[in-house]
Amino acid sequence: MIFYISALLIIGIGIYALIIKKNLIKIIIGLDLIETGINLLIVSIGYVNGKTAPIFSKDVMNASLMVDPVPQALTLTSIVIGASELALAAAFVVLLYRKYGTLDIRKIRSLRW
Amino acid sequence: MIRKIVYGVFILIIIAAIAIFMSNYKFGVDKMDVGKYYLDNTVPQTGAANVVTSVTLFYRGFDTLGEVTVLFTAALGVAVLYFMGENKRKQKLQESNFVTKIGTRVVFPFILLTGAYIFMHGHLTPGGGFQGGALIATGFLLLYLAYEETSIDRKKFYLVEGLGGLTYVIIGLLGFFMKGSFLANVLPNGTLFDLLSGGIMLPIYIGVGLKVGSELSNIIDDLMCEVKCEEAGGEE
Amino acid sequence: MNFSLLMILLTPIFGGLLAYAGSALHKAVRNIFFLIFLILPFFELYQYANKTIDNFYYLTVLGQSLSLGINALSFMLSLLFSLIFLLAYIFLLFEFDKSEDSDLAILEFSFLEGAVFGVLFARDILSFFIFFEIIALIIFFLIGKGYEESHNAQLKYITWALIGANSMLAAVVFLFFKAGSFGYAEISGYLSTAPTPIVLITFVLFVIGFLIEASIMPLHVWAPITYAEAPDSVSVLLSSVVKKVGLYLFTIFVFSIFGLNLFSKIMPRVFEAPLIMYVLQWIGALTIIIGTFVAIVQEDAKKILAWSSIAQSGYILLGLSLGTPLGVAGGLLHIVNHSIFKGILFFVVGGVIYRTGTKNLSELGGLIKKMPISFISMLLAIIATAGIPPLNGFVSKYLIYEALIQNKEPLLLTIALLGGTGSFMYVYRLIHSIFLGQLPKKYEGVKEVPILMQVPMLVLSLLALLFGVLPGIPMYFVSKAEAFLGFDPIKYTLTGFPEQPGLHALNVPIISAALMGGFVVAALIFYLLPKTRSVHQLDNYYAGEILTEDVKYNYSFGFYSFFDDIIKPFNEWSIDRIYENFVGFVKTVGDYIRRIYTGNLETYVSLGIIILTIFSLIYIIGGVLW
Amino acid sequence: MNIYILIFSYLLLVLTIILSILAIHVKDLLAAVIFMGGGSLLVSLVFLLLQAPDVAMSEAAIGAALTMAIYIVAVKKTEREDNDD
Repeated sequence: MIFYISALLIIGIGIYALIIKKNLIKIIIGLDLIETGINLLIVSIGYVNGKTAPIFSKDVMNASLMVDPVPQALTLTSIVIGASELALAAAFVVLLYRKYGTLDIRKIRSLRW
Repeated sequence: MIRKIVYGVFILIIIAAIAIFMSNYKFGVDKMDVGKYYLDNTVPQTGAANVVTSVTLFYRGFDTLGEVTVLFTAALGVAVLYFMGENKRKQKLQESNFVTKIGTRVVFPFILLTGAYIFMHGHLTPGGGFQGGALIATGFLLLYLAYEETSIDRKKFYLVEGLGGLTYVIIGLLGFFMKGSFLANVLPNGTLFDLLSGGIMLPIYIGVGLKVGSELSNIIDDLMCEVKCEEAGGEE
Repeated sequence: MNFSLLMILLTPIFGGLLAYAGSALHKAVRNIFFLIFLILPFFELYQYANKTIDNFYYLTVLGQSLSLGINALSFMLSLLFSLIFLLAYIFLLFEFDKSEDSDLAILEFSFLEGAVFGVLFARDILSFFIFFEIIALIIFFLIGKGYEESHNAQLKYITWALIGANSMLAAVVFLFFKAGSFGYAEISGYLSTAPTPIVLITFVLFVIGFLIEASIMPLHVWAPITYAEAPDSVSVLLSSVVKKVGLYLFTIFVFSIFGLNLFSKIMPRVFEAPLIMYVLQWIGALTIIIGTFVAIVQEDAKKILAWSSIAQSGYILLGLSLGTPLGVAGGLLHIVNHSIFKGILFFVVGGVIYRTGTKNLSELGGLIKKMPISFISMLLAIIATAGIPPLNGFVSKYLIYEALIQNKEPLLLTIALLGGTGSFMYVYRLIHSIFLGQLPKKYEGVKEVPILMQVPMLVLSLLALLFGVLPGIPMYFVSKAEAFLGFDPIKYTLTGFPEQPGLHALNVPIISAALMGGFVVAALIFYLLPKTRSVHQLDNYYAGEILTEDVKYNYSFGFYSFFDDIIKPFNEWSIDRIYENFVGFVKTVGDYIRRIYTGNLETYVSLGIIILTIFSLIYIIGGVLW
Repeated sequence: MNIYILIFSYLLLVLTIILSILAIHVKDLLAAVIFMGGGSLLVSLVFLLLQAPDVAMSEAAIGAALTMAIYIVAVKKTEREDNDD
């Protein structure tokens, strides 16, 4: 249960950073926190009390003793995609800084069209 | 301040909604549905010991191809973004100390080796192409941090990356032509716990590992190059 | 050797890819590669003559097998389109000669041909839709390589293509969920028992999509600018292939899938046709008259052709929607004939532009001595366009007129005949302004187009002449297609039509011979009786002044200004204006909506969060309530 | 789940949350980034305790190491102080 609660808390902190913070890097950190929280949530959904990792070995050959592999596989994808999204965001931030000389989103107002 | 409180309430509402939703799924209780099928059938169908790998690569291989594509697009995006802007500002990175330099020399080959080990044993032990590739990229990151003058040969990295991606697609197409569906298993499953088992997973993960490693290294190179990429940026 | 339909479809695509790869080696390698792959479809199609195949399954989607098939109609059209693609490709090689992206153009070209085959062979509503959209997309890319305004044209085209696509997609999805299958046969079976509103709505949705591609009147707005600004070889494809694909689908859907019987069952008959077909007849007639009259006052060579093309597709629509064996035969024959003669016109105009660099009629003139072969081709083509024997346009228009007489529709007949006269006016303006009159000084050095570029014009001109004198050749295919559509094919002979109900006997060679005889007599009188003297164009005087070469003395701007004055009040009413007003309205509304976007990142994030909060609240409250 | 492991994971989660709060609170962006990386590393340990070694490995290699490197580079290339509010 604590896993759920802390995952939700992490998500909440992330959303808070996303809205309240004015600094672009803080905003990206907020995004990253949301992603981490969601990954934690998904993996903890798949957890089953008293079962082991879904990897067969010479000791563990019984499939009924394993936790759910599907959330883990999904989270694997999610982490990689999160990292690539982050790299892209970081590149944007650096470019914005080059152009405007600031990280404060209140001063970067060219999103209007 | 009022703003913060209002948004705090909003966040609480959102989290409460997720929490109410989650209350349907008790923690630690077995709620497997598809998972059961994968657990029961992984060994006979794929011959891989790591069920997570078999799910990512065998049952949901098409997904992973998409994931690789996303990664590729992100690397491309970073490269494009960097070479679009003018690289005027030069900023010297701090000179690293002696211990880092020597330590990097010692550790770097082992990092590469470990990375390769991880992605080659993806179907047997925890890990796989993404993790191994990331580890390899970390090795290059270390190299960058330790040695000011490091600059990877982008052409070769692009080649490796392309070959890795091509492996994936070609194996998929082989499945399409030989078995009638994209990414069908065309290789024998082998015996469990052997390195050469798991059908197409081993070659795919080797391809993915190489691809991810070179891609993330490229991203790092893009991000690190302020001083160094004058020549790389010049050819653009 | 046995070629499957899928292989025919893939042949040009493979060829294009190979050619694209070959372009790395040498341009000649690329050209020859692709040429081979453009000729191959003829051989592959050969074995499908006189065959009807309905279910060649190639893919499974949503548990449904998608199938390809071929019938007499699609066989005829795929043969014709293969020929036009081949010729347009030869032309394209010259047109994109200097262009950087000719390799890419060839690749797009190959995909276009594959997609056209796909539409012709499709036997289910999903495949046809997908291939149709591929056509639209590739045409969109190809247009952009054209003249200065082409990007504007691109936008207009894609907007309209998307309107058509969405309307068709709605019908496809709706029918799929109702009938549970994509196949033409199953859809047809479902429709025969479906409630009337469903039949009407899906029919209108489909027909909007087809008629946009065929540029029929209220939906033609994209056509003039697109035809005029696209590269010349693409204009040929637009007018001779893509438009005909739209009309092919119209034919298939009206006669084979929905079926005239179904319409007669659910709606009253007017003038021996179901009400909706009668409406379509009037739409076709309006297209004829407006297209023709607007074409007359154009100043741009390709715009004349564009409007003429719109008018001629009005004839096809009129003939097809008559729904009688005679009318359908006329419509189908006109599809073939129009593809041929409009192809010549676009090729010739393209060649003139290739040599002179302008498509503005007032800058051209007197090229007859410089480009004699282009002149002869265009002469044949305009005779065909005006519907005069012995060229092919005459036969199909004759059939449509006779069908109108048979249905006793004097008003529509008058319009069709008026359109015929009008078309003579604009084609005469075209040939006069380009080839006759005084040669501007800057075009002294203009040469005839290269021999390979003459091939497309000459081949099509010969076909136009052949099909005009011996209408039995195209009628062979047309009557088979008609039989496939469920009509009693009209009787025909190699040289014309025997006397039969509703159709008077016609023997084109005799008419042609009489006409030729008349010409010969006139020529004899002209050359033999009074001794005529050939004088130079400038050996003349004009308002008391001696003419010099640098003064332009024949007028080619405002050629039909008297006529322009007559129709000017009607031009004010143009449909474009309605659309423009609508666009202005949408822009105003959008401008207001835009105010939400303040340009501040916080606003966007808070918008997202607020929406998320609203959804969460709905979820929580909903959970409490239920 | 073993009671010691459970307590350990509680500890890890509480630490993670504290690190996350610190990460968004501190003014020094470099420090924030390092807190963030530490949080990711702890989360990867939690994944390990949740019997997800694959995910743990990914999170450690990609989420903690690479992401942090990207952050550090971004901070290095822009500015280090978060001087708003």
